[in-house]
Amino acid sequence: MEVFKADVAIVGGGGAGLRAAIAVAESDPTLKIALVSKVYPMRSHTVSAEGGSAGVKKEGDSLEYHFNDTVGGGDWLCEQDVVEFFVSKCAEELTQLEHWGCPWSRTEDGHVNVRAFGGMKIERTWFAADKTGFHMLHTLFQTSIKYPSIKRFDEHFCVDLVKEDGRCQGVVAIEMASGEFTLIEAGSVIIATGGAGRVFRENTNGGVVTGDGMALAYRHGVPLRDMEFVQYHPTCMPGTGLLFTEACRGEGGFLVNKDGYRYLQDYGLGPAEPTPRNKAMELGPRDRLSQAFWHEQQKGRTIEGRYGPVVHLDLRHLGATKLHERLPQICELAEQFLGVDPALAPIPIRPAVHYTMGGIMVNGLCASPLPGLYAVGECSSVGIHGANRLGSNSLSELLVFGKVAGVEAAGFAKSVAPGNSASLLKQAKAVEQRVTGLKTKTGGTEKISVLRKEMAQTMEDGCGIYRLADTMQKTCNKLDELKARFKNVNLEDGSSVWNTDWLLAIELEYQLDVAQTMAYSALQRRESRGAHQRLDGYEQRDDVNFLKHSEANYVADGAPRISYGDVKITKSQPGVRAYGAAGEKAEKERKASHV
Amino acid sequence: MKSGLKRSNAPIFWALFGGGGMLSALVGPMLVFITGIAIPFGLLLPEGAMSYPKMLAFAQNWLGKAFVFAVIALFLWHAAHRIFHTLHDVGIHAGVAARLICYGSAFVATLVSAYVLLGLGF
Amino acid sequence: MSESQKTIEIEVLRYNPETDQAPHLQVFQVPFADDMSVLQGAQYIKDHLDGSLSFRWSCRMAICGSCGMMVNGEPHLSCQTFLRDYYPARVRIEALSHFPIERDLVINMEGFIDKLESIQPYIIPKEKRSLAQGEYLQTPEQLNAYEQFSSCINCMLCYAACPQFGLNADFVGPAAMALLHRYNMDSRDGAAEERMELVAAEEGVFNCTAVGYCSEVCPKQVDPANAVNINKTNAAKDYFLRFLSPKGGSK
Amino acid sequence: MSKRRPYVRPMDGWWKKNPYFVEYMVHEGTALFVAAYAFTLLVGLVRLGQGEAAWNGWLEALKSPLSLAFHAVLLVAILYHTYTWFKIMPRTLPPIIVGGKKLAPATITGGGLMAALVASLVLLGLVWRIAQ
Ligand SMILES: Cc1cc2nc3c(=O)[nH]c(=O)nc-3n(C[C@H](O)[C@H](O)[C@H](O)COP(=O)(O)OP(=O)(O)OC[C@H]3O[C@@H](n4cnc5c(N)ncnc54)[C@H](O)[C@@H]3O)c2cc1C
Ligand code: SF4
Ligand code: F3S
Ligand code: FES
Repeated sequence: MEVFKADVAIVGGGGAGLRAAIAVAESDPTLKIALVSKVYPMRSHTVSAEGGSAGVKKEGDSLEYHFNDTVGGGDWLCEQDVVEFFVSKCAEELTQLEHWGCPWSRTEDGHVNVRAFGGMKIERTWFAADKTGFHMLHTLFQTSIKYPSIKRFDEHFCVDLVKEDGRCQGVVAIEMASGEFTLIEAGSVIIATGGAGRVFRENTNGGVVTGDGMALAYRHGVPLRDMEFVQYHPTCMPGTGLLFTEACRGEGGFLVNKDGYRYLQDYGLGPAEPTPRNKAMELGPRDRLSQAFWHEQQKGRTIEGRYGPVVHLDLRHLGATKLHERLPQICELAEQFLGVDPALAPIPIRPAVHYTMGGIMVNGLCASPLPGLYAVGECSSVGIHGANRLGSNSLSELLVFGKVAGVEAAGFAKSVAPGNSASLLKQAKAVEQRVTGLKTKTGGTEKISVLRKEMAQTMEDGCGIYRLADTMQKTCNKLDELKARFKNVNLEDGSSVWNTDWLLAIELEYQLDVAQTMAYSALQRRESRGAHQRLDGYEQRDDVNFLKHSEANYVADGAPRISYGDVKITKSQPGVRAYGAAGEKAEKERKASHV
Repeated sequence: MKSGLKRSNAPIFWALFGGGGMLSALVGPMLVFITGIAIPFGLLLPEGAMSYPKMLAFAQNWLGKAFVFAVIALFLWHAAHRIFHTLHDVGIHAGVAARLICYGSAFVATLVSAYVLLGLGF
Repeated sequence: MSESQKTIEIEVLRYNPETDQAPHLQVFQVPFADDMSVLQGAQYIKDHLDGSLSFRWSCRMAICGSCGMMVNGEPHLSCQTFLRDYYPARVRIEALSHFPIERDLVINMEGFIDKLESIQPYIIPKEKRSLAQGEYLQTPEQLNAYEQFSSCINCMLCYAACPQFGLNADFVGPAAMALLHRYNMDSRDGAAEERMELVAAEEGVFNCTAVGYCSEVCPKQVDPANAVNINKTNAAKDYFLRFLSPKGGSK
Repeated sequence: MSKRRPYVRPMDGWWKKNPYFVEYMVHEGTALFVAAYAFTLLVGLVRLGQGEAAWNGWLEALKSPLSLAFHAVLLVAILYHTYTWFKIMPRTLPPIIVGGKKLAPATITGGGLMAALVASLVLLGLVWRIAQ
């Protein structure tokens, strides 16, 4: 087995992993960095983020506003001290990216431009046309090339962590091109493997978003926090789940039902005005918008499409010129996949799974309870998204906490003595044997594609926009069953070179673990908060019992054990989450009561 | 950046190729028409337009000389460059030999035309 | 599959280095729907007909650049190429041309990555600026000068389209040149001269014979042929000017 | 030991496999005709240098039907060269900004063809004057 000795190993070459790698390299150029990614970094799913990245920029905006939007948007399940740190660093990090070459869209006088985004009081979303994630990722990737201390392991698939003396000391990865194993020894490890949206059927996520890192940490005893909070994005393509960015609404798009009626005004988001107003109507938060869709469907006011009910995203009034200038990628998507020209016809849309708010439990410095193990990005739960993430906060999270994770992991790596290589190698060989067993064993009868489909369907059924105890219970049972059936899986491919059948099986096993944490955490949260909404007697938020983070703990060969942890409240006491005119009124009242 | 990069000498040939390509694109068809069709067959232009005294005078004039030289030499350098690359395209990488035949003949032709033009006097 | 279900034949170039001497074609019958992409066709094969088929994909929305394939001999992103444009005829999919095949539709792209790294694809600032000084000012016009070249998704369709790259794998090639040009044209950057060394080298722009097919197939309208050819002029200028000025031009 | 064995496909006959490449080869092929024409002129020039009789012989040769056919072919080929030369031009020029907007490729190609037309007419006019 190949062995590489690094100071810091980073699993994940998306926005978070790359930012962390650069931070390590800049903090100490003598540290050796191993950057492991199962796809070439620029293929990571950060690439598909369209809308933008939040950071206070405009006159009249303030850190306090950004803080309030984030904490309120997260239904007060945020770590407020972490949010405070986060909002204070966003603009600086986005400026850093500008210095590295990110082609931010500009105002006429050459400054970076900002746009409106859902749930944000003031325009503070930095954007690069409608390819923000693409430009951020490519900028980070290309900048990372500048640092000789970053050794990339592209298309290396991480299959396990190695632990010794109670701390994480490296990772084991498969070189996909050869099927051979590599042990990367490291003083500290950062997991930046992204979200897990593909455990659901209809989702906006790329094929690689399978929760690998979450499952890895979880299996090594690190809790997954707040996993029941899964964000549905309200404007997705029926069938494929592909996303039409929130910027469509930021630019002034309307959501209308089958009668051409802007139905959001019926759900406390009004009044309906012709131009976008922040935190109202179409610019309300995602959970509310997705929920409104569900209600419209119950009322029979949605439109029947080929893939089930849809509503319309109407952009026609923006005009062809503006559409092509500000939303070129949206126009392209609609035309190619749906045959719809947004300038001439409304786009059929529906909600789809988009983002996992929860993840690997870490403190504000990205450190997990397992010494030497850090996590950052969508796979982590650093505490800024609470029960519902605001669009454009997560790209900023990658930068702000990517840097933190890098600096912290570098510091940790320097503070520890080198590990016992012989013992680590022995562990890695055991991992190799176990993982290879999956493809060499015979006599299985289950097909991974079948198991994967059943998993995605049951997650959709039980953990959708609205949830009920009995369907969630069914989902939990089904997942238990699928895990049992996975043991009997049969691979069609026993080869070594680019054996994707094998890798998909490993991913499926990760996904099943992550899905379980979501379903079990959801079942046990008997309240409605943010993205977790119940219709079985727990329709209200319950701050007495559930102003708590859920923590899913791994139990070998069993269901996860769910425990609860405190939420850090500093300046913002839980209040009513109100938007539109009601929200403005509520805010005035809050202000008045403060003086 | 990779070290040990060797600067390519292509710009010389490329510039000649480009010049010839542009000149032939601009006036090539009309020239062919004039010298090969119109004058020999008395279409549009009188046959006498290319009579010996007229052509001699033309070739003894500075500008005329330059024009004739440019046309012959640049056309050939253009063609040589393209043909050389096409040989490479179809898998004939004779290298030195192909290079010699293509650019060599352009070179010889250039010399010959210069020699004749100068010999015609001013 | 019900009888009324329409099907389409997808012919796939298969290659398994452990068992095959050379690639060979294999035909699959795939249920057809008119909104189905070629990628979805391949996924159907993998999920239902032959789990050993290997190919790269991720975003499904033409932005990650993973899923390039030859579709009936032309380079395409399989996620935004639709079976309806071929139905009812058979479609043939193959690994991207001009690259070594690792397995089935998976090519070896290490050479491309080396090229990408060789062009110094990052800002080397003209004048340093601290974070406290805020962003560099860049007008929409200045942004426009390079934006097109910055939208390359590294899908390598242009390499699969470029015969000169096929004939000489050392040629830096269209996408890497487009990226190089992107940085040279960025008002914040000051290293155009350093990058000129590669432009003018034997691996550089003069391998291009202006075939132009690279730009034709580019799914993001990067126009890499333009970047390559503008740099021929730049390299030629540099070549001749160095005789004029003692300092002019790169080494 | 790695089981990788990357397979490199041969390039034989690549230019036949795609209509785009066939067209490319055809327009590259126009170079043969450009060369042929240049050689014809070179022969003429040499004959001119050899004196009046030689020159007249060359002129006479131009009048043969074979020469006519040859020049007709040259004309077609070089016209095609002109067309493709300007067709590629938008890809080879730096962007031309007019009034804040990039000039459209068709405009550049059109402009090139116009320039060729003008140059040809000027040439024709000059020859006309010489002939008088
Ligand atoms: C369609 C879409 C649009 C979005 N738009 C926005 C937006 O406008 N604004 C915003 O703020 N957020 C947006 N988001 C969310 C945001 O893009 C993501 O949360 C964020 O990009 C995640 O980045 P990451 O670095 O954590 O993970 P990713 O970019 O997903 O990277 C994960 C990395 O981990 C690697 N990896 C995973 N598993 C393994 C393994 N087993 N072994 C080795 N490597 C592994 C992968 O190769 C990859 O490099 C959007 C998300 C989607 C899906
Ligand atoms: S230039 Fe175009 S075709 Fe080439 S890699 Fe970039 S996006 Fe793909
Ligand atoms: S196809 Fe190749 S030859 Fe040049 S114009 Fe494009 S790089
Ligand atoms: S799957 Fe990402 S570009 Fe096609």
